[in-house]
Amino acid sequence: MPDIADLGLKAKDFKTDQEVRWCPGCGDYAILAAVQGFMPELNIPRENIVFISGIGCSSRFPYYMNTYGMHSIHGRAPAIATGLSSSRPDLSVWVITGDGDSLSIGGNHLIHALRRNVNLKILLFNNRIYGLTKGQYSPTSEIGKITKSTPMGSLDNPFNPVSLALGAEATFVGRTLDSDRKHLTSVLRAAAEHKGTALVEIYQNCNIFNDGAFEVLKDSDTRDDWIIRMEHGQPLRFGDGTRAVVRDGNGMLSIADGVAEDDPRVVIHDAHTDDPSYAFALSRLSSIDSRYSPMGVFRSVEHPTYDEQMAAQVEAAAAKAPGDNDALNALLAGADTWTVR
Amino acid sequence: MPDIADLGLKAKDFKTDQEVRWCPGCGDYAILAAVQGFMPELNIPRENIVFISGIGCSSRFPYYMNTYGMHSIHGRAPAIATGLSSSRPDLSVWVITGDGDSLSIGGNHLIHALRRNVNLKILLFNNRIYGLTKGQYSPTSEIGKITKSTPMGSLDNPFNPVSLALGAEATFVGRTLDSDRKHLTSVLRAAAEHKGTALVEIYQNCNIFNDGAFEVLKDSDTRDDWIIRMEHGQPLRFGDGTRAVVRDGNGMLSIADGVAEDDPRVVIHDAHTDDPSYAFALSRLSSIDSRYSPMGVFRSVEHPTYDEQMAAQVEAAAAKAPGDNDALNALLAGADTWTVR
Amino acid sequence: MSKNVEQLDQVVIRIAGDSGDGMQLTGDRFTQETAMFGNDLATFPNFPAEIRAPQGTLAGVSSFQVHFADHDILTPGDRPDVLVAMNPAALKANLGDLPKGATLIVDTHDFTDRALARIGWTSNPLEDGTLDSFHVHSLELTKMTLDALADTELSRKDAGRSKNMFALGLLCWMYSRPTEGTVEFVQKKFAANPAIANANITAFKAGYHFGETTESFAVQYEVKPSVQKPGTYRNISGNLALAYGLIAAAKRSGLPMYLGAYPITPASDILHELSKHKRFGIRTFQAEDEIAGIGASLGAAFGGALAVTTSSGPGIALKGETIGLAVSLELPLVICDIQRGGPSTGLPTKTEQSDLLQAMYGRNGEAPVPIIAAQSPGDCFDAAIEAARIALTYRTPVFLLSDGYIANGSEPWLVPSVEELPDLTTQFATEPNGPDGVFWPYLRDPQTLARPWAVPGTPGLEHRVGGIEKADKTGNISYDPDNHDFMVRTRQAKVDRIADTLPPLVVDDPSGGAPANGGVAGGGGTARVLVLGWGSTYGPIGAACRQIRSAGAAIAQLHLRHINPFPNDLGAILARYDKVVIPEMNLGQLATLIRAKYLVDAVSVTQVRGLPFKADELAEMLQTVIQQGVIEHA
Amino acid sequence: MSKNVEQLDQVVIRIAGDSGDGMQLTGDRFTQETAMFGNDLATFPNFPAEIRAPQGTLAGVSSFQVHFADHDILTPGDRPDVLVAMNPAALKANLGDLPKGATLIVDTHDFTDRALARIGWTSNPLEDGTLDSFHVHSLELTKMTLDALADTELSRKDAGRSKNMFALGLLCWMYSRPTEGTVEFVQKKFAANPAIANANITAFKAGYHFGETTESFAVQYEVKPSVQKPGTYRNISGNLALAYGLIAAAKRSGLPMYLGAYPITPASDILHELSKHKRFGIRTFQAEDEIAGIGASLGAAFGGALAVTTSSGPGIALKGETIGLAVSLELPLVICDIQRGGPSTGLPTKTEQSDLLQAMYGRNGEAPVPIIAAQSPGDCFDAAIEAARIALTYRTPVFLLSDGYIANGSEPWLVPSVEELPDLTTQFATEPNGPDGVFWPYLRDPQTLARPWAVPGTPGLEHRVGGIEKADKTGNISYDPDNHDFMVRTRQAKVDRIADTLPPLVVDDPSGGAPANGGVAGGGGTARVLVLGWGSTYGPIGAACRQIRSAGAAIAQLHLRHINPFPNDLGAILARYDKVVIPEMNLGQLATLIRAKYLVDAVSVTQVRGLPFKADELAEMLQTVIQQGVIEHA
Ligand SMILES: Cc1ncc(C[n+]2csc(CCOP(=O)(O)OP(=O)(O)O)c2C)c(N)n1
Ligand SMILES: Cc1ncc(C[n+]2csc(CCOP(=O)(O)OP(=O)(O)O)c2C)c(N)n1
Ligand code: SF4
Ligand code: SF4
Ligand SMILES: [Mg+2]
Ligand SMILES: [Mg+2]
Repeated sequence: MPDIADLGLKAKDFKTDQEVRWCPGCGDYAILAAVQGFMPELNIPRENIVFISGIGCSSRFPYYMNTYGMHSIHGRAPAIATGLSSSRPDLSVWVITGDGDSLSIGGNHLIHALRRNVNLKILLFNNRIYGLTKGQYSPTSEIGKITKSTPMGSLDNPFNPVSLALGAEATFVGRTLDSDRKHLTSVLRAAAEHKGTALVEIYQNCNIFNDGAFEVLKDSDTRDDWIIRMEHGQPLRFGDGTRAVVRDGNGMLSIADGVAEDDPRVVIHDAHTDDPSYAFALSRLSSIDSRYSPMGVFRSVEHPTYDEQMAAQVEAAAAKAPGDNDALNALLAGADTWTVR
Repeated sequence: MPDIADLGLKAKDFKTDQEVRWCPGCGDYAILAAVQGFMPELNIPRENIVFISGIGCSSRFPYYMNTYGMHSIHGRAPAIATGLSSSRPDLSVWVITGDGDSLSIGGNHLIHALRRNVNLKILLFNNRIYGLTKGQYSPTSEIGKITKSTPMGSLDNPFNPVSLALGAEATFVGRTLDSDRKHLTSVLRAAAEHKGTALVEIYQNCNIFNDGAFEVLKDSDTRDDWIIRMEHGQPLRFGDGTRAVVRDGNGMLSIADGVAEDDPRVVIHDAHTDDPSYAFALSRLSSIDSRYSPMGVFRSVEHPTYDEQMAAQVEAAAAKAPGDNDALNALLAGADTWTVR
Repeated sequence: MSKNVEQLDQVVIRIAGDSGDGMQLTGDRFTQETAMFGNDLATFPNFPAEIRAPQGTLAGVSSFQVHFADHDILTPGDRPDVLVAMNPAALKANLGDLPKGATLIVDTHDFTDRALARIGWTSNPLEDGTLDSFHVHSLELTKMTLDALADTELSRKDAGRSKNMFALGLLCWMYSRPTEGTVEFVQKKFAANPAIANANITAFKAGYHFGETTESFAVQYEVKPSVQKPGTYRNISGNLALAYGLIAAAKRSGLPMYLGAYPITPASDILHELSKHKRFGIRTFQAEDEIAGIGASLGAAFGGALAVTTSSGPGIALKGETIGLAVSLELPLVICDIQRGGPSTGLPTKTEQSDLLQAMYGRNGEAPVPIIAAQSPGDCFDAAIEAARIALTYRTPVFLLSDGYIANGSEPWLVPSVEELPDLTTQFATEPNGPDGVFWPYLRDPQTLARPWAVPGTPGLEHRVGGIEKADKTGNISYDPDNHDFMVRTRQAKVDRIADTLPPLVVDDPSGGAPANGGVAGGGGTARVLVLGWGSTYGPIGAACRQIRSAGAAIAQLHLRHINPFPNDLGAILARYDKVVIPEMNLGQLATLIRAKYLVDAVSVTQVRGLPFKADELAEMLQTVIQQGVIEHA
Repeated sequence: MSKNVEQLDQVVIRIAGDSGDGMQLTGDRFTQETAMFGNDLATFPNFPAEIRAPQGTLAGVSSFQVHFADHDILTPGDRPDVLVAMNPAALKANLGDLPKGATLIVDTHDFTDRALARIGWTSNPLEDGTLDSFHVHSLELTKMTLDALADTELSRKDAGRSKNMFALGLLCWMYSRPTEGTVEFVQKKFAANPAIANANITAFKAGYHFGETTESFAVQYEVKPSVQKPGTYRNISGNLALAYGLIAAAKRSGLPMYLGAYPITPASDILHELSKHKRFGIRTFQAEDEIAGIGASLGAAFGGALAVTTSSGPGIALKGETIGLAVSLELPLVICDIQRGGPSTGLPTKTEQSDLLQAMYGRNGEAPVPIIAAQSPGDCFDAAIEAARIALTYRTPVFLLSDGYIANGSEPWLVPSVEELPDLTTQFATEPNGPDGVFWPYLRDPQTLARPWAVPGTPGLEHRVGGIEKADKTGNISYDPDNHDFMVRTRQAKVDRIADTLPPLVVDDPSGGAPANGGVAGGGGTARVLVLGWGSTYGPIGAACRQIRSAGAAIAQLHLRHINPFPNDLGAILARYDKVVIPEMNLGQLATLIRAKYLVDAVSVTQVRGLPFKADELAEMLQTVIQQGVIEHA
């Protein structure tokens, strides 16, 4: 991390004059504050940072960030950001999206951005509901969800965004919580440090249409029982410390209670193994009511990034034979010409 | 399996009068023959079977099946088939798609069909190339692929269709090979028996634009070394039998050579575990040049299907209060009416 | 004290407050009471795109306008006679629309310096003379509500929430509205929470009694019921009527309905409504996007359902490619476009008519799709049935155009009886139709040019269809040049033939005297200018014409339900007038089609403000045309 | 033996065979030699949608037609003077197009009963008199090729593959074409495989010598070079010229180019070509679909690139919503639509002009996009540069329309020098432009109404843009009704103003005498009928007009490069003629726009056959119009 002193940016430097228009109590406020608070750490001039969003309550985000920004159309932000990042690798490009924006209409762009490993930081505000359109169920809503569009309950199995991302060859996947500023910031930091596409799922409360979706992870009485904090190199113990993620007999991951200090079955978290199977297994631990939620960085591995390689090909080609006017004149003429006098 | 004698259908009953228009030598011919050969086994009247495809060489398939069929538009077959299957649960609906059709433009519809578990059988003809448009790289092409659109080599990491499907909550995922009719048929059989969405990846040779992509799995000298045949309940041994899939120390799957008869590390294949982590781990064994390719059924678990549940809701609602003319008249009038005389 | 009662023939009331203040609900209730009372009415809800825009800001203001009268009316009214403003922002945002002498009821509770400053008011308008030209009632609505609820357990915050009910009570007294309905309604709505229910009812009654007792309201008003066509009436919004129309169409066609849709403002409510009525054999599928929504519908159509997809502009744009496939497959499909402000995301909660040319041309190749438009909230019901009729009869996708104005607005509606609705019974193909027992999916009905609809499950009719050009009759893939030319023209001809089944157009021109060059069908007047319209401008155009006529001039009005194809008699009618004027909430889209087809120098009168035309503004513009004959093209 | 040489002024040759027979390559080579020789020429490749349609079937026939002359020509010709048929299917599929007396060169090798039966021929046309009205050369091309390659190691199968080269050799002799180019070409192409290279060269030479020596060809023909404008020429196809035009535009604008595209016939070759030229700072991105393709381009445009997206009809339909966003963001973006047969998947490898109205209206809301069209293969180069100029100058998406006919067809092209191409230098915003140092992204240039282009990385100009309606100047979200109306009209005005920068139109009417009511700019003739066209019909219309003129009638031709906005002088020109005829390969899309805008009773002459107009057929249709004045509307 470059020395923050360099630019001396402050959180307030990232605020705009636009009035924030989320409902009072919306989890988006906390995320906005956390991001604005974190930005100075990047020590990147504001003009080199771009926030691109789709459509949704969450996607209003760019208007509130005093950087370059685009509030695009529903689901397309990853594609638009791919074009920007791959044509301008010098920029720090952030994508803001919701669970409907990124996993419903935008699902294809998301998984392709992940497999390409374009240098994007994607913040997925998951409130398990369509907020802006006033409360239909989303691809992350639990089965049987009663909403305006599903009066008898929804029928589709929800996506597990982390599992989906890992199935799509993601090189970085993290998860955090709107209300835990410290943790949120730490995951943003890890994502920012990652070269390539980083997906950060942020559990976000929509207090109007899906209030309390993540309450068990927030309530001080229950949260420690259900949050599995992942720190690279640390054992996956949680709760009072006797709860842990272990490898059972047939090698699968599961939760065990009352595990002894020295129990060899306890899994030591390794976010850097190249085989995504381990991170995938972790992602399956949590139940849809978000008990046993691993929080932190599931996976973070270095692969070549799309934008760098694209730039490299352009440079290599130019190095081999510069694309000057003469070159272009020669190209236009081609091999077979004839002259009329 | 119902007794084939019942309808007494034959493979030829499923042939149409349309001239098959694939390139001589195309792997699609073998798949067509295998499917036509398998259909009678279903013992379903032809009029209750529908084949729906997108666009691509492979997507010409429905024209050659003497059932109901639709050659739709690029990438949309899973969505169209979802509408048909969820409105007509009485039908046997099959989707024919290519790697570009299903994983490039159609990726979103595919993963949503999988998570919904609509009763569809999706046959993905994976030739790792865009055939119909004359040879651009596809989302399953290996990195560095030189094609018309990537003269300096492609940059994107390919999708592993099996991993992607498992990340998308697929309840059935299988893989087979165009040239191995017996195996292909066995996987079709398993898919047909599965209630819900079944994805079958079929490695298919495009002898014009990507010839030999799966040669190592076909060449009698090499295939046994690289194909890992998966049979539920059987140990994952292959090659001369001393090669096997084992759980290594930290519980991950890997390949071991010279494994003894009684080596406890050898994995016994279980396609029915509800946790997809195991199937996912299997899907990661193969290298992109398709060495170590598990073939057969990765995962097959029973979950409620979307079409049945949708029908159930409609029936439940009607049972509670039939939707007859009186009911509709009452609905139109509503609670607050006034009368003008 | 007893008060004198004054008779009015019509009143326009607007209630405005924070989007959190329940203005829409308050308006709905007042409307219901008014409807029950038997007035004719029209409403106009107007709210911000944000769910809960920030309190006390101009952006956060939500309003509801209702126009009711003892005679039939066509619009929610241009300028409110009465404005109820629940806070300073609501006052500032709506002040501009008030005519001199209007009545203003203001809740003074929030008129603090901070609140005023926040919206850029340096002094208090209640004191600085800003409101001199209005009858102002500055009331402590919030405080009175709190007082009325003092001895409940409710927190001040919760109690304060009932201030809208207090205001509603006051209005009900002022205009002698019945109150039982509201009491019942509240009891039902908050059945789960009696405390809240009682609080609301108490506040409602307190407001009513305050009106009775306070000095500040000297007179109570009465608007007599309007004389309407006999029958049973209800109040209905456009989206509800459209949903009901689709349900009725399904019932009358004997087909199961399948809706594939993705939520989008202002169309979502149709999905919400239809999802409630599974008992009628209706399946609603919330798809992953608009393309999957229409795709699933098309799949269901192939399977024999009455297939429907609903969306608004941006979503319709995404459906273009699949609509082209539907044209090529020749399967029935009703595509509902509830238009909103564009381009792009535009103004999601505002109204506009700017998708007409997208509906007409928004896909590749020659892909004609019939277009029909609804003209008022209640009319959405009939329009939906007509769209289904065309789709089923001609085996074609059909566009049904509505917009945010009529979708959310409401009016009294004469409730039809299902048995008397059009019979849409549809026959599937059951037998081979070709030589020696083969089935030809593209062998057409000589009359309608419709192809047979053979659904899976029918033995012997197995067939394949697709988006590649197909041979006439057999439907097999064909690259033959002449066949392609033939098929392109035949698909067009099929759509054009729909015109042959349309009833004669009816021109509205009450002016006496000799009919304009032998005009017929209502056009029997002396008017030299015809106002041609489509969709939700029906109300404003009609009201404007009335103003012009009562001002002594003659003007004829014609409103189109069918835009593609145009009715056969349209050309002759247009030719009868010296001038044709086309008001639209776009830059002249119908005008483009009319000019191209009939070479009539139609004059476009356009406004693209996200709001319906104001009748008096429109009347003025029309007057200019009648006088100068021309208005510069918009 | 020595042969006599005959002079011809022009010849049309068509080579036809199985799609596996290398007909396209053979045609290309003959074309190159002909170009090098200095004839004017035009080509027309025609092939099936399948990669390798089944051998020996009509569906599998692939053909290549080349028209070359000693004078300038406009089309590949209507009917071949010479047909080379490599198998029975090729003969049957093309026979219909042959004029009496045409020369037929047939490879008899495949004329077996089985092969004949397969295409429904019960007797052998070579013997049953079917071909009596032609000069038939029945030759054992395959056998002669095999003999020529007898002493190579090649299998019969591989050797047989060279039969197309044998045929090419024969043709080169017949028309006295140079041969060095082909020999070189083959050596390069098969450098990796000398055996194949030699086989092809041997076969080629064998064919040439066969011509020299055989009795059956008594005469050798000569077509003298045509006199063209001095300069360096090459042969070029439309897609190649379009790609080159884009590269040139990038170079002249000083911007990096970014192409976001998804493969689709017939546009894919532009992606292929541009991906080869990274050295010029060109990035090509093969996206997951068309929406991502244009999305990525739009992102790159935001970042300061010359952004391009390429597709055909179905893909363009998918881009509609994003094009609307580009209109709202007001960023430069060149959208290339290489049109093909529609609707839906339609006829992927055939040509059509049916996306014009989609380009004009295919998105939600009022979203005007400039449209320019290319009229010939070489013209695609200039059209691409003009599209880039408009996009960059006005900060707007621009449609560039081409089609399968000119995309794959080729013609001689006068190679320009980069330095003399238009200067497209573009200025990014560098300074705040608003009060006290703020930046207003929607403060417009008073002349062009273009907004400033401020790219990320520029300090002090940080700003946010989006698809929701925005306030004039500041660009902040605005729901204000008047602002919306203003912005809608301003976006339209910006596009309309492009017309002010367009050069005067030039009407082609060589007829002498007094100019039609004082006609100008080339319209100085006596013609009373104007043929108006756009896009690839330029050649056929021009050729038809020549026929009509040489038949003694006068007719004027005007071809449009700019379709939106129309040039300012178009209206006046149209008014000068008694009749305006518009030939189109659709159902009259330009006619619709012309009629709507100018109320001119333009007559549509349409064919939708997936093929270009035949000049003589078109001439006939035009004659009818000139005589009867009217043709029934298509
Ligand atoms: C093409 C298109 N389809 C649909 C919509 C309507 N729409 C806007 S946001 C949204 C979903 C919002 O949910 P999510 O992405 O989870 O964001 P949230 O509001 O919950 O933050 C929808 C359906 C749209 N604006 N554009
Ligand atoms: C909307 C749209 N975009 C692009 C195309 C062009 N196209 C047709 S098939 C295809 C990809 C074919 O690859 P794949 O799906 O792998 O099928 P294959 O031909 O290899 O069997 C493409 C890009 C199209 N027909 N429609
Ligand atoms: S609706 Fe929900 S997500 Fe949207 S702003 Fe309100 S609280 Fe936040
Ligand atoms: S191109 Fe490839 S996939 Fe297509 S038909 Fe030919 S061999 Fe098969
Ligand atoms: Mg959400
Ligand atoms: Mg493929």
